Amino acid sequence: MSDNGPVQTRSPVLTVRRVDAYYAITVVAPQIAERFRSGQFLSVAVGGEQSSMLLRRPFAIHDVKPDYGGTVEFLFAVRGPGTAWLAERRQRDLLDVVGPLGRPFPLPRDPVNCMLAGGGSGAAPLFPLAHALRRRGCRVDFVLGAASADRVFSAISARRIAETTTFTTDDGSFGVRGRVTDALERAMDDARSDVVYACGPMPMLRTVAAVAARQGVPVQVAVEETMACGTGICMSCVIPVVGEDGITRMVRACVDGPVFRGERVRFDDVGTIPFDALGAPGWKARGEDSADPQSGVADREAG
Amino acid sequence: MSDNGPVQTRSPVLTVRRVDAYYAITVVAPQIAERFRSGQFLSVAVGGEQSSMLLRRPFAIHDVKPDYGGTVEFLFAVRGPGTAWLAERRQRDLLDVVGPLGRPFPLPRDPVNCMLAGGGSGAAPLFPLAHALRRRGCRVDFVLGAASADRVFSAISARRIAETTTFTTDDGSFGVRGRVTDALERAMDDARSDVVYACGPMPMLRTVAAVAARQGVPVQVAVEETMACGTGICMSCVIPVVGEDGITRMVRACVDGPVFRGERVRFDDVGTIPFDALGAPGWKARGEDSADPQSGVADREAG
Amino acid sequence: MTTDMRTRLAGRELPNPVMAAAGCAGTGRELAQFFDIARIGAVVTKSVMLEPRAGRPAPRVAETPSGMLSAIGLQGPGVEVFLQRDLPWLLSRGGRAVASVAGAGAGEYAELARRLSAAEGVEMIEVNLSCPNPAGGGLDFADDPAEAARVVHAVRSHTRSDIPVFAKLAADVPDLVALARACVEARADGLSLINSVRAMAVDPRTLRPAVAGGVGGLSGPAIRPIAVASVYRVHAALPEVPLIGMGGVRTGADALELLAAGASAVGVGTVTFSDPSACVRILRELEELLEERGADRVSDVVGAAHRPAGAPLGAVLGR
Amino acid sequence: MTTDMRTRLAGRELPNPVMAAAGCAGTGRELAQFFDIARIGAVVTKSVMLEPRAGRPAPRVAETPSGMLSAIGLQGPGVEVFLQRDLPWLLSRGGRAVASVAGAGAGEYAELARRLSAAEGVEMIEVNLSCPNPAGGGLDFADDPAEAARVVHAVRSHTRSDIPVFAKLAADVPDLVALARACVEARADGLSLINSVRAMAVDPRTLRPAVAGGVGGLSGPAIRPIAVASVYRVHAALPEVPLIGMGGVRTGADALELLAAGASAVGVGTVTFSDPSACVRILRELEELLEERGADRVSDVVGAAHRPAGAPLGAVLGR
Ligand SMILES: Cc1cc2nc3c(=O)[nH]c(=O)nc-3n(C[C@H](O)[C@H](O)[C@H](O)COP(=O)(O)OP(=O)(O)OC[C@H]3O[C@@H](n4cnc5c(N)ncnc54)[C@H](O)[C@@H]3O)c2cc1C
Ligand SMILES: Cc1cc2nc3c(=O)[nH]c(=O)nc-3n(C[C@H](O)[C@H](O)[C@H](O)COP(=O)(O)OP(=O)(O)OC[C@H]3O[C@@H](n4cnc5c(N)ncnc54)[C@H](O)[C@@H]3O)c2cc1C
Ligand SMILES: Cc1cc2nc3c(=O)[nH]c(=O)nc-3n(C[C@H](O)[C@H](O)[C@H](O)COP(=O)(O)O)c2cc1C
Ligand SMILES: Cc1cc2nc3c(=O)[nH]c(=O)nc-3n(C[C@H](O)[C@H](O)[C@H](O)COP(=O)(O)O)c2cc1C
Ligand code: FES
Ligand code: FES
Repeated sequence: MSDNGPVQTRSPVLTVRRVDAYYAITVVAPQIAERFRSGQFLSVAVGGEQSSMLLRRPFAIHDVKPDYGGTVEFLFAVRGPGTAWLAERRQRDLLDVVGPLGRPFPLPRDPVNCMLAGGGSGAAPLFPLAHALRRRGCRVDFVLGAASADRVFSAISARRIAETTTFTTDDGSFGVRGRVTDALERAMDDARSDVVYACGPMPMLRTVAAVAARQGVPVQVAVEETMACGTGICMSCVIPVVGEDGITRMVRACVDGPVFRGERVRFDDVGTIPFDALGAPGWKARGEDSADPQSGVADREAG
Repeated sequence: MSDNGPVQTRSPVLTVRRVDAYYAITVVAPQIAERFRSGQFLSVAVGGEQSSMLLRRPFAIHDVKPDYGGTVEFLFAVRGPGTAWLAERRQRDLLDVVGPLGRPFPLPRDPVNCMLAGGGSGAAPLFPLAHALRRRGCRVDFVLGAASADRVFSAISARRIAETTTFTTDDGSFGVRGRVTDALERAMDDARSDVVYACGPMPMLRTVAAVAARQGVPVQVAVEETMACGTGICMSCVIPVVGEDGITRMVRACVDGPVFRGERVRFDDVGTIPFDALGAPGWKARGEDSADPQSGVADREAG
Repeated sequence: MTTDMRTRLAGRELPNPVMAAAGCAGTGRELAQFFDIARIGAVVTKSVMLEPRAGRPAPRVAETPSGMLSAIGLQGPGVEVFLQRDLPWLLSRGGRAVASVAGAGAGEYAELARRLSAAEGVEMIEVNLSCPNPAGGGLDFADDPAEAARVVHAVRSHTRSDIPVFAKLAADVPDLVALARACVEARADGLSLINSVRAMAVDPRTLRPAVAGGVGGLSGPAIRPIAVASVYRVHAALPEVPLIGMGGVRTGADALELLAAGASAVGVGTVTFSDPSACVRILRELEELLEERGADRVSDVVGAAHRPAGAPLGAVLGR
Repeated sequence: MTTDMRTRLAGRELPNPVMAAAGCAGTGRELAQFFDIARIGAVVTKSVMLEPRAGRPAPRVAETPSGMLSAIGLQGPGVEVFLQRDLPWLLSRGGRAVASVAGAGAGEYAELARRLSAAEGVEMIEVNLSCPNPAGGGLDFADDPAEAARVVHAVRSHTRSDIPVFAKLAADVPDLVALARACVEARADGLSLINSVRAMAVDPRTLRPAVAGGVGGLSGPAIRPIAVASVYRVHAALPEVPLIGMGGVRTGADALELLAAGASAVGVGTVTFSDPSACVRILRELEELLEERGADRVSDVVGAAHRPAGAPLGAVLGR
């Protein structure tokens, strides 16, 4: 219906590849490819028409190519029955895909130094971002972490794109033993980072945001919340975010995010309704404008 | 657990073929093949592990071969989502199959003349029966009917096995215009049939049973009732059948059938609880033995 | 043959009987990315409350077999923002708006009804008597016919007289038919059946309740047979009362099931989360099914499952 | 580490908590073709009545999303045949029999309980207060706590004192907790939750009810979240009362969900129709899950979902 909004397509599978602990599926989806900007995700119906699995599965878009009119790739780890079903897809199967969804990463106007930090499969959206940043003349550095070597995401392409790449694994099987956030501060110093982009589990994002705050550097985080619709209609994916007006609102990760300014996300209060959030029990309206839960979260300039 | 009871197997699909309006699936299932006797059926789980379709789909076993240790073939028309899913199976997919289920056709001890009457896909169980009868030296004749030419079941193999074959179609597109039962009496006269075997929709079975009764010839019918379990535990598939003791019982088509003596089935009362059925409202127990709903339905000698 | 798809609900005519159910259509804007919202019968709004409301903590949803458990807690911006921002937008796109209302007591409901029915363009009011997961507890009016009647009466009295008031009930109440009757006696013009069903899931990894609220509402195809039974029972008891049926509608055939059980219109809820254009697809499928059956108009099949087997229905439908 | 799988139900010890639910195990003979019935905790019989009973007309079942609608009408041979034929066979195979009983009034229930508990080998009596589809109507005791209590009291009084009596309740009753309490006050030793849920389907081809009875009972995974909520609520209200949880259990993880909600044993019903060896598979899966979590015994996880997040449970389960 609109030209840059999401579309729903029946997309043929072009390839299903195993990449270490992950699967990579590429589908032909010209309209999604054409609209895509880095940071956005797609959602896939799983299990076929008579599936008992009602909800779509969201995945970050990892790569977009012009082949066949436009293809889109996503990577995933098998986690439950939905991803297990996806891993069994074969070439030419049709997938019901909706995308691109969510707000993209804001890109800096100037050629600044960008630090990209990713944990596990959460790193996926950083790769198209890295390419976009490079096209703008930005310096790109990576810190990628995972539980073990086979879960480090796209190490080779990271090395190809980035000025420097730091790897961390929990078990020390690859790169530095430890967590992304252990290596981040040092990497940022070395790279003289002007801005940080981060994707991964909520606790990692929280620490990355804290590190960036300490260094006085802006940070953009892409969050993962349980999503029922991915299109903004169900209100299942909310997290507490502070608006420009200083008011905390429960905003939808799927359409108001998944990308937020790190300092705006109240990480410590994720999974709660902060007492001072708009509309929290006991909260009192202060005027009509601030009562609009959408206002004040639309700012997303970076750098 | 027992040597001739049904087994549950994960069977690889060997072939999926289109045969006119039907699909034929052959699976490797040595234990089912080995136990099979004609008239029995199998049941297939549809839609995969996360399917919303809870119930197995029952299909008559159409053929059994010794290849790969033992294969089993069933034929089906796409009717709803379960059969649509089955039609999309490919070689090497695994199917969850339970079989063989139900009581087989009783075979005559002597080499008598056997008339086999089938309607649509309901004719499937008649083919292994025909082979078994031929091995016993019986004469086999077929009357096969369907809505249209492409729904006449295995016309060629019928011709190969049988002495005579009569085809009927509702639209006259193949063989005689009309119903199986229109052609049956004449065919029985011509073939001097001593016994009739029939499979197909309930109204057809009713008429076949009436024709056989008129001619004073025994008749075995294989019924199709909605089945939830196919193994005798749910009591969903009951039809009113008169026992040897003259008492009508609601018996399970899946384990007490699907093959019954035609004159024992109260066709006119299918879909009801006849007032004189054991345990019907108002019915009074006449003694302990007759109160056993299983007794009296075990006789199944033919010819 | 084309079927006349118009349907009447207590004097209001809708171009077709497929509605987006309350809380499952966002503000309308989100769905409008996928289809023209003017094409469906109506959009029922997320239940509007007087004040902004933050709802329940996350996780708010969990997937269950053919269903979904949710505990959103009626998060919303409040009536003011609805009237200033959401309603005008819906109308500007040619959408027909049914305003769902929820309050902490009869007074709040009445106030909402008054303000909403005073606004131009609200087609009907749906009184949500049945949401199982308000953040602060206390929306269980529906357990008590007298309390429900009081709310309905207050709403009806404060609603512009030409705007029908529908009471939305849950299926898991002590006595659905008694409750329905009480609402109708309190002058509800019709009933919406059903809301989600009280249910729960435990995360087998953490062994803790899967949604933060503990108990939530079960919706989606899993509950369709409960919705069909509810519509059937209420239509049998109150055949003159127009019903909007909902609960697990995924296909046109599902919509037909609810119409045959006695609904004059059908709401599509959870399935929109998995198929954003579900409403228009279902409308198209329903239209095809009705045409195949030779139905002249939607009302030919409304309540069909109640007619004695065979004769009149068979005649109408040419079978 | 191996988990001790034994579970106690009102003084009875079962080797493990997985039971075949009433009406879903036939006489035991049919399932014994697929697995050794001595391996599961117990086999609950189809509800036994005094006289043979023909049940409802066909069609008796319809498939629904992740569920099944059924209206069997308690077809069965009567208590005499059960005692002479089915019970001895079950015992001869080492099966543990829980006798489910259903009658037209407290007197019949009591008579059944007397005869069944006098027989050697019945482990427990389950009082079916909740079957929604008796052929003649009238089994709706469960809608009224006083009536249910009367039946339970009569059964308890006529049952051998060492045999526990469990009352089986439906979820869709006016007040489940009140009903549960009434049964316990009438000296039920435990409760079985839940029976199938009143529901209906319409055949979209004929537009007639899909099962002959019209309304039937919905069972299978679709209702699991309703079962979990019921067990959770009753366990919260009556933490000392042993519960047998059932409703849509398909996997070991599902069984674990019900245990965590508060059940001490779990019944497997409808899923046995689609997977005849479901009971033993579920038992194996449950055992693996408990071992992964480092549970010493089943009771470690019973009611786990009620404990405050984090501490004691986390400790027990080593997470
Ligand atoms: C915006 C976004 C982007 C994502 N991108 C990726 C990606 O690029 N690669 C990748 O491997 N995974 C990604 N995830 C996580 C991915 O969606 C889940 O791993 C997947 O849904 C699991 O489905 P399942 O059926 O296999 O697992 P189950 O655990 O059985 O799923 C059950 C339910 O929980 C939801 N769920 C489970 N895990 C998550 C999770 N981590 N986040 C949100 N919902 C979850 C599922 O969607 C489903 O509704 C992303 C999640 C979000 C929200
Ligand atoms: C003993 C027996 C043997 C059969 N043999 C064959 C065969 O060899 N070839 C063939 O094409 N069909 C056969 N059928 C019918 C076949 O089982 C149905 O066509 C099939 O189950 C339809 O499934 P569906 O999901 O495609 O259709 P749907 O109509 O969507 O099925 C919905 C439900 O109804 C049941 N059902 C639908 N049609 C029938 C039916 N005719 N009989 C029983 N249950 C039904 C299904 O099993 C399922 O539970 C047999 C049925 C029985 C009972
Ligand atoms: C996430 C979600 C939010 C809902 N919000 C509302 C609401 O605000 N008001 C209301 O009356 N019903 C609400 N409902 C109930 C639906 O309108 C509908 O009655 C119910 O979900 C059954 O239909 P379904 O199975 O098609 O979803 C909500 C349901 C869901 C799943
Ligand atoms: C076909 C069928 C027959 C049943 N018969 C009985 C019965 O005789 N007595 C009883 O107490 N429950 C009976 N039940 C209910 C089950 O025991 C169980 O409580 C219910 O189906 C929920 O569990 P499930 O979802 O695992 O099937 C029956 C259920 C089905 C589906
Ligand atoms: S997932 Fe539905 S609003 Fe975000
Ligand atoms: S299908 Fe279950 S008893 Fe026959």
